[in-house]
Amino acid sequence: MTARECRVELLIGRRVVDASGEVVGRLEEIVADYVDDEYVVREFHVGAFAALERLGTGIFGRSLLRLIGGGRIYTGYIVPWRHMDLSDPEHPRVTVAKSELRRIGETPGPRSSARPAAQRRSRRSA
Amino acid sequence: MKRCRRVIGWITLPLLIACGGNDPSAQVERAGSWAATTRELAIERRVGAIGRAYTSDMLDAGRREVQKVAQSLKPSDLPETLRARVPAAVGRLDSVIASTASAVQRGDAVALGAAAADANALGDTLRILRAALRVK
Amino acid sequence: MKRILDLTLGIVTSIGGFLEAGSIITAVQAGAVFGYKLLWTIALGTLGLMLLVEQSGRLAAVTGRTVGDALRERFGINFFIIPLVTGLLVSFLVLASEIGGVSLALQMATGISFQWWAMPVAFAGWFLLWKGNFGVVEKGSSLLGLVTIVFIVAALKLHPDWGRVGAGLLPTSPDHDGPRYWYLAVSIIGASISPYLYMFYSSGAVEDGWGTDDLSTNKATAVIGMSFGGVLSAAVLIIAALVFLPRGIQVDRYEQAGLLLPPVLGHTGFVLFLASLGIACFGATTEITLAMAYLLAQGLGWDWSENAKPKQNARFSLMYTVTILLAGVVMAAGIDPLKLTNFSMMLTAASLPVTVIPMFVLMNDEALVGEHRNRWFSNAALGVLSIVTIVVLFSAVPLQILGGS
Amino acid sequence: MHDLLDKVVLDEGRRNVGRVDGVVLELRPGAAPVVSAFEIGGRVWARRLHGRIARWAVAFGRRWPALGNGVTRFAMRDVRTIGITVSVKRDGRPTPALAWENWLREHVISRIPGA
Repeated sequence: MTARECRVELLIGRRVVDASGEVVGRLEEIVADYVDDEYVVREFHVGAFAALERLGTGIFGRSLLRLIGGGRIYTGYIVPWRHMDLSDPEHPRVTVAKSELRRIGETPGPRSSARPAAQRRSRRSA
Repeated sequence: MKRCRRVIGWITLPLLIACGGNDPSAQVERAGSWAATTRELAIERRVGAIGRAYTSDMLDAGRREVQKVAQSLKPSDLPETLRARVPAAVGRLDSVIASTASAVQRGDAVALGAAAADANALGDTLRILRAALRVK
Repeated sequence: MKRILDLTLGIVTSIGGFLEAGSIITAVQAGAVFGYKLLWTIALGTLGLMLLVEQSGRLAAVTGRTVGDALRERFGINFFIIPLVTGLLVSFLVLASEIGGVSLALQMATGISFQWWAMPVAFAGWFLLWKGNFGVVEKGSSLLGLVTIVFIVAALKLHPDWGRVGAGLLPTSPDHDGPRYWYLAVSIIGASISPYLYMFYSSGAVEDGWGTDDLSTNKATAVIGMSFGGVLSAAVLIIAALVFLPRGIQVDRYEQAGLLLPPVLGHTGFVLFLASLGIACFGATTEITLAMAYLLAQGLGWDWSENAKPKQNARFSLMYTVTILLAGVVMAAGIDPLKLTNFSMMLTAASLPVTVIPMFVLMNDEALVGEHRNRWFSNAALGVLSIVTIVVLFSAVPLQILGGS
Repeated sequence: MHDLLDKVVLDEGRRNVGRVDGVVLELRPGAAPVVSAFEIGGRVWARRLHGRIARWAVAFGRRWPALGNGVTRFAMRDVRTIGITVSVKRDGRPTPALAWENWLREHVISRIPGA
């Protein structure tokens, strides 16, 4: 492993806490932009399924979460890369308080990861 | 570990108990069904509608099933008045199936006709016995 | 012209695909014990299948992804592993009971026990897959499947009382043998809505290169084809109700079903019953083997086209080779075909939620299917179906215990 | 990342190499993380399920090295397009992902007539 690497597929679904240790939600999506030949991470989307928090990480719990959570219809927070501490991939931490985070759907920006299957967009999200 | 034990329980349970219960009226109903099957086999074989190999196979299978019914019918399960008549009827059915089978081997149309009639009569008796059992 | 050819072949495929050991044998048992009472389960199963086939066909036509692809890509391996494992397990049991169906048809014709026929049948199925391509498998087994029309001829010849047949279409509760009634009801639903059918259908749509202009063919194939299949198994049930019920014959052994047609059509009835059982089950054998190989290959990203030579996709061809021969061994070991068929149909019914509910999410994902996503009607119907499958799931084990034998 | 994870990977000969079983993020101090590569392999997706299954996958790999599906890593630089499938500008055949496809072809499938 060069520099410091971590695995996206093991991050997705992990419970994310903020600076004060309060649960923000589960990491659902990582948005990266294609900038001069590199896919640079712009932000993380943490889905807040309050009701489903207790599903836990057993195979069944995570898969049920993926079935329901996999959709785009969730509420949650947008965490810019600067505020996401991935030093311990098992427990991703947000370096600021939850209240300071922008909620998904608040800003009119393009829907986070809706990517029409067919067309290709100029700013490709990976 | 606890979750695994529960999962294994779920899987083995149905397999173990899939053989089904053996209350007397169901057993007599099965015997009645085989009486009717024997009758149908005799009639269809007589007009050559079904194959010889098929008919004798079915009759052998029928005898095995009827013998299974006979073994599972415990006198204690049967009410007093029927304790003698039910096993007797099942026994007669076994012999009717045997005579049908030999008639098929010999290709004897007349014997097949008689066998069909016997099976039919037995079917009615068993139906009456089953009705009596269900009333109890 | 191509459109009409596609349509007819589609319908023919669904006839061959729909009727198989499960649907025939469960319908015979249902008719023999409960007369027309269980017709509504065939109708429910057929409607459910129509819904799922149409939607999986639309998914394939719009996105070029089969159900297997979409389940993996959309929900990730965490969820996909569940339909994959249950799908393979359940389909394997159904496959063994199909091989059992063919072997028993041969036993009834020749007198040689079905255990001897199991491996030759599995080998013949493998040979057809190894040498043939998708077209041969799909069209061949369905064209031969047309012989199953004998059931409609026989049913009409018996002049059923259409009023009571109609009454049978309404859900009723039984007056006797409650557990057995519901056990057969669940088995019939499992026999009609078999996941391998719409997995096979969506893989076929992708292999035939369907596009959005094939959507009308897809809808017509699903509706006409599946309803035709439904009518066939209803006919089997009606015949059993008119031939077995009055005579008091209950099907305890598979071979008793051989007596279904002779009283109506004499010797030709006997021969045609064996032919239709054998051919329908043989068609299902090849289709299930392929569907299982498709599911695994699509799930793990292997090349999976049946049109390619076996050498081109070694893992895919090895998968279907091992599967079909192993299923042959199971049947050669002499497991009671009737119990296995009933049990595998019950298990199929119990495993439905794992594939039906995700279809709900898939077909409503605008990012995936765009404006071809479900309208309110398909959503409502799929919602009802999902509820039915969940009820079936929870009633499966108790029913197996009570009504199982 | 939903655009990459679990997608089918096609090599330059449009052959199915496998699916994106894992995606690697390279963390750089003080700069935004970069998606550096993705990986294909049974061991990779087994790890996503559960520790125990991952250990079985590793053990399986060790016992049958020929069939053992090692891990194939493609750098993001090699990616040509990301759409319904992910196409890469490299030949997939020599990679571990297709190792046992090739092994089976030589040792098993081509031995059976008519393959």
